[in-house]
Amino acid sequence: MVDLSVKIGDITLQNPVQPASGAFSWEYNDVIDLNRLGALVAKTICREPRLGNPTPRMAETEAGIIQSIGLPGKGIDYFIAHIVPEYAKFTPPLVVSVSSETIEDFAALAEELSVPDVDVIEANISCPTRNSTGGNFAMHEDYTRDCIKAIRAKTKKPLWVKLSPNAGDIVSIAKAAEAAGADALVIANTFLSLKIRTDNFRPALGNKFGGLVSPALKPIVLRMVYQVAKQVKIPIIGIGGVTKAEDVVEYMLAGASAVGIGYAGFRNPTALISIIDDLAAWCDERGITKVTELIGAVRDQDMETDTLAAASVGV
Amino acid sequence: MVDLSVKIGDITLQNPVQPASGAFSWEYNDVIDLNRLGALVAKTICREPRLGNPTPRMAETEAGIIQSIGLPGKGIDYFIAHIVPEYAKFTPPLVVSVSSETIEDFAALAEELSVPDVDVIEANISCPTRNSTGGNFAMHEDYTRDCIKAIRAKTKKPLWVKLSPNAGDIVSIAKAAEAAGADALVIANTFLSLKIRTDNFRPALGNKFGGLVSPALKPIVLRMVYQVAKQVKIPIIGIGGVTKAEDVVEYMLAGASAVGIGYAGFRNPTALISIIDDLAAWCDERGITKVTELIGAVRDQDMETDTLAAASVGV
Amino acid sequence: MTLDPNHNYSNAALRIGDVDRYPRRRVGEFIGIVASNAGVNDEYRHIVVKVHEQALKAYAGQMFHLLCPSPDGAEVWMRRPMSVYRVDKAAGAVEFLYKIEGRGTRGMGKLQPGDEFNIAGPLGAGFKLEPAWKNIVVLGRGVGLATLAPLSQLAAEQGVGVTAILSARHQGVVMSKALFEELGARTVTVLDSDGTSAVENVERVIEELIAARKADAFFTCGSNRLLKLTQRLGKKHNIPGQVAMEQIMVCGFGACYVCMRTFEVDGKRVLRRVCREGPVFNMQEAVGW
Amino acid sequence: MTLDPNHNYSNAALRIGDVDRYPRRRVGEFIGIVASNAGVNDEYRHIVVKVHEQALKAYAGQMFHLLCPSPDGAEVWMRRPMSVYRVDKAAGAVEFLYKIEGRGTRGMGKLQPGDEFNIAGPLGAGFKLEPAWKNIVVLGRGVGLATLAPLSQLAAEQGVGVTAILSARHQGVVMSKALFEELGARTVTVLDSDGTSAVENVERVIEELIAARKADAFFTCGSNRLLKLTQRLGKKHNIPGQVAMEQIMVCGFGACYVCMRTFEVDGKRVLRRVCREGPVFNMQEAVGW
Ligand SMILES: Cc1cc2nc3c(=O)[nH]c(=O)nc-3n(C[C@H](O)[C@H](O)[C@H](O)COP(=O)(O)OP(=O)(O)OC[C@H]3O[C@@H](n4cnc5c(N)ncnc54)[C@H](O)[C@@H]3O)c2cc1C
Ligand SMILES: Cc1cc2nc3c(=O)[nH]c(=O)nc-3n(C[C@H](O)[C@H](O)[C@H](O)COP(=O)(O)OP(=O)(O)OC[C@H]3O[C@@H](n4cnc5c(N)ncnc54)[C@H](O)[C@@H]3O)c2cc1C
Ligand SMILES: Cc1cc2nc3c(=O)[nH]c(=O)nc-3n(C[C@H](O)[C@H](O)[C@H](O)COP(=O)(O)O)c2cc1C
Ligand SMILES: Cc1cc2nc3c(=O)[nH]c(=O)nc-3n(C[C@H](O)[C@H](O)[C@H](O)COP(=O)(O)O)c2cc1C
Ligand code: FES
Ligand code: FES
Repeated sequence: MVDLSVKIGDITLQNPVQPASGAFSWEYNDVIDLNRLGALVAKTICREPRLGNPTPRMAETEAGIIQSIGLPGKGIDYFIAHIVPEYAKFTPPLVVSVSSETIEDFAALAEELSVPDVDVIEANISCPTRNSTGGNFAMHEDYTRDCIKAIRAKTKKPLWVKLSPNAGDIVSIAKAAEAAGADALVIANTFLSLKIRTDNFRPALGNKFGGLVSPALKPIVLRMVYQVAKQVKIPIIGIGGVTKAEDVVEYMLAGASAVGIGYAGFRNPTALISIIDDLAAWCDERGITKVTELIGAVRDQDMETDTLAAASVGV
Repeated sequence: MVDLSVKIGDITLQNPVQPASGAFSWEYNDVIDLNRLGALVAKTICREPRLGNPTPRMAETEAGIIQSIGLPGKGIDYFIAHIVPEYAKFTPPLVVSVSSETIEDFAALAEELSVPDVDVIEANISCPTRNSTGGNFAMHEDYTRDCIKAIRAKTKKPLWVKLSPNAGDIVSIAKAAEAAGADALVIANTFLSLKIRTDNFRPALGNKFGGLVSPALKPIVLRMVYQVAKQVKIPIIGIGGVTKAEDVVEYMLAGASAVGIGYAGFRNPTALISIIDDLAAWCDERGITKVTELIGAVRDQDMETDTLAAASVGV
Repeated sequence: MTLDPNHNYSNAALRIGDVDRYPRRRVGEFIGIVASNAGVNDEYRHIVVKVHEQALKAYAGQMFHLLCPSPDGAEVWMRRPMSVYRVDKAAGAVEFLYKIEGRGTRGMGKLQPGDEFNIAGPLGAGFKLEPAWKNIVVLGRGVGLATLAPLSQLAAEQGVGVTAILSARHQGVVMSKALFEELGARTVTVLDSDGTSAVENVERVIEELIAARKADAFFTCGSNRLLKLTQRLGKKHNIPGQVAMEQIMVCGFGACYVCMRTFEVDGKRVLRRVCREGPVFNMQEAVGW
Repeated sequence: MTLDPNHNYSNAALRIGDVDRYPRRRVGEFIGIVASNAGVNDEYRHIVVKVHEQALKAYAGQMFHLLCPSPDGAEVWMRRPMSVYRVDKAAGAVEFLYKIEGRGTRGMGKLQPGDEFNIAGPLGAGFKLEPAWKNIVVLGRGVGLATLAPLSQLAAEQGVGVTAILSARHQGVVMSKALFEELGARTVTVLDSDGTSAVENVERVIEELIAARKADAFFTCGSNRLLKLTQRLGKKHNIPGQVAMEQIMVCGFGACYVCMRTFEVDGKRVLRRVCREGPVFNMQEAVGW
């Protein structure tokens, strides 16, 4: 039986499968055994209570959904007092995602959230629909560096940084986060999108813009994970379009140490459990004894191709 | 019967539906009546003959295809001598897409291509798989400005600029292209992607990276078109995931004056014709007499929503 | 043609007879088997799905989240919420009454007896009957009646009298009349076609029921107009009520905050999750839609 | 269950009997009707599709690009190329012989008589018989035989003698033997199971045919080993040949440059499009795969 455990810095996950922030809550315990997950990841929390964005908050598109929730929540005090204890009833490490519009507040929030039952702080610097003028530090290398540096100074908890797929040069941003003290990178959040209804000419979402979620996006995010993995030393958690065990393998081959799952758990509430089981079976069938063997194991140095070798250069 | 004609600068298209560069050739004439299209758009041409990338050049993914062709072609001399005359047999304007790795050569190519039978120069500054070190000027505002300025200085033909969806801040790049003298913007090229085969751990494409093509991407590109349309005065051609007449409408509502189609024409070789017919019928049913009425007609100022109004700010 | 499973997705759903390895479960993902799926009238269909016993815990007002098969070879991306119409414990089946609206329900309409159908639930907080209520009034329209129907079952079990006011466009689409009557409810049909569904007439019917002490509580679903009416009459006569609400959903069990509706509680407006705090809410708090 | 059309896509495909508004057409998008679709042996299936008369122009070695229905409710994104196996002008049908490999062909396998099937073609340059050739040798393996089979029809029409060497794993999967013989070809079956498919034995068979002046040209498809062998023997005896090649395709008619294979022409390596310059190529120029 394969050893599925992976290490993200000092934290050991019993397996590389965790939920994605915002697509999960302790209420999932109604459906699956949360103690089987690699980690528990709470919905992004902000300082003040927030209602979130106007409805409708989800619309289907041709090949996926767009959603714009707007980080609703009851604020940090309620979160620490009432929600952290709900998660503390389970054994996997608790990752707490946090967001703010100013660097100072971001760091202060991280500090306040560094309570014993919280195992990891995930800095969500990439919510695409939070606010058009702030909160999305991951679009810029400098903002990312400054923000992560400030947070790092205020907490000793392992610090994961969630990046944005909407950034043009994710490698530089990833390196900035690493240099500023991130312990791991979470790649990536959702793609900023728009749907316009042709029946009434209006945006389909109450917030106008939303994040696109679709298995179709996996090849883009996978490319980002691959590029970043070649340039940083800290572990990567790949998020985007994981719907089956082979997708976990694909992300790990590209260089991820673990994956996060959102959409698949909506479509199949038991998906996270079956993906863990399927991953173990996949490894066992191939004689892979430690899942960590897959990390970065893509064979990209000896491409096989059946046309002219130096083809891209010209005749 | 609706008037489907649109103007892109000084060029009038009989309708807003044109093929996307690289997904079309005069050989399509075997299948459909090319004289019905809004424009003819040739495959991107480079100075020297190029073989293109190693095979396989296409792989299916969960929700679309990735492809990496590598701009094969017989070079500019052959193109002007033999391919332009093939296109000249048809009535719609001919858009010639061009690419180079240096700004000087780009401008020189544009000049050489400014022959009578060519109606528009499309500067493809955004091919994601051309070369990792050059040719993809559209990732940067400055490169875009310098490149388009140089081309503008060398040709009086209408100049369209094809942008990259991989750029982080497409609005700035669009404005740079406009300021440098572009007559229209083509938004956008394909998303840089990767697929790794879990059976042999190898990249699925001979070139490793490829461009993702999928109807799933429409919401992302549509968002870009919408954002750019609010900030520039020149017309926009929207490209990405158009597969039906309603998609043309959606792009036009967001601010595009026309659309380009790639994938849909692969799936249904007669799609461009039926989309033109369906678009006319769609307008006729709604009493829209000029398709230009749709351009930028999104109703985004009076959102209707059934939850708390100022919800995103908090309770 | 029966579709193969879509191997892009993975699940640990329970099939009939499976041992549940997670007995603390309150909500399940189930792969049921369609027993029948037939048209009820011009617009509505009725599906019976045999399913793992865990699913039979569903009660009136709760819902399932249905993974509708594709009607056309393109994916249906999200589940569709449906109220449980009836739980047939003897047959080990849950039943839904549904209207074909779009792609999801169109795919559902294609299911044949013997086909698999993946459903998740039971979800949400359903109707609650208080011991003090001896006679209730149920008012519904359209598919809203699918949500209200099992209430008559619940009421029958608890010896509560039911008057069901069934509103419809015309006689051809009146629904659930038989089911209500079978379970001992008195039904009143009001139609657009003969004008009886007009608010004034329905108000008159209700006032008569109130006068006759047949209205200890109101239950409604599927019509904003009926909600407003019963809110007004409830306030006037101090009669409590419950309303089942709808909203677009993603997760169905409280994680995503997509399914919000506005409520007014003690003069303050709040948002609540239709899938978790609802779909059944205190009628007087609902703001409507 | 017959799937509805996927309304995300639009087409102006021709149905049987439609007036073609674009008579200059050489390639069509057609919506045919499946007449039959049945297993031939353990591995292969045979489908007959009634189709618009424009599609009946297809000849040996040409292909169609098939929009396979989804087998599982997720989209099948690209068409699948298939050689035309037979054109039945009298019945107004084109036929394909196919092997179920993956999702596309699996979906194709689910088509029922009466179902619609969207096919585009005929595409590419097929086999050409030169007037000087009186006797040809056809060598194929697996689905390659589907490509070669219509050649026997062509040869029969032009009074050319055919020897078909059919290579297979075992007797159970020998294909098209009946079709070849029906059209007057002599067949030689070589099998892995009894060792007769070994290169040395096939070489011996061919050398005998050459000696008997029964080999004016070679035609092959579906086996790199048979290609190499006939290239070698062709070079040795100065016998021309044609090979049908495969490659992953997107457009199918020359626009996308996805379907490239390498050829050696006058000592220089060049790339050619399998869908346009091919799928049938001069055997001596093919580099193999
Ligand atoms: C708690 C609850 C109980 C319901 N019970 C029933 C029932 O018993 N019988 C019945 O016929 N219908 C019921 N509905 C409505 C049913 O969910 C919609 O008719 C169905 O989702 C439409 O899906 P579609 O794909 O056919 O239509 P489409 O119009 O194509 O759906 C498009 C999108 O909108 C969403 N959507 C559309 N209408 C609704 C809606 N009213 N509520 C939530 N999402 C919606 C769908 O999820 C989908 O994402 C219920 C809804 C809720 C919230
Ligand atoms: C000119 C030509 C003629 C052919 N004639 C026949 C025939 O008569 N009968 C027959 O059974 N098969 C034939 N093939 C092979 C057939 O196209 C593949 O078996 C089929 O595409 C596999 O699709 P799938 O979805 O079932 O398999 P998958 O393995 O799921 O296909 C995955 C992807 O690879 C592509 N692909 C896989 N194998 C091939 C291949 N060999 N050639 C091109 N694309 C491929 C598919 O298009 C798809 O994108 C022919 C191929 C070519 C190029
Ligand atoms: C309904 C919904 C809510 C989300 N909320 C959050 C959030 O609060 N914080 C965050 O970092 N990401 C959030 N995300 C993004 C997910 O964490 C994840 O990055 C995204 O869904 C892509 O993964 P997937 O393809 O597996 O769904 C949300 C996504 C969805 C669909
Ligand atoms: C096979 C293929 C080849 C392409 N070649 C080019 C090219 O040469 N130049 C270019 O600007 N874009 C090229 N593209 C991108 C298309 O023009 C277009 O931007 C993209 O396909 C998105 O549109 P779609 O969603 O309609 O396919 C190519 C796309 C495909 C699929
Ligand atoms: S649907 Fe997710 S919280 Fe209600
Ligand atoms: S498949 Fe497009 S050129 Fe051959």
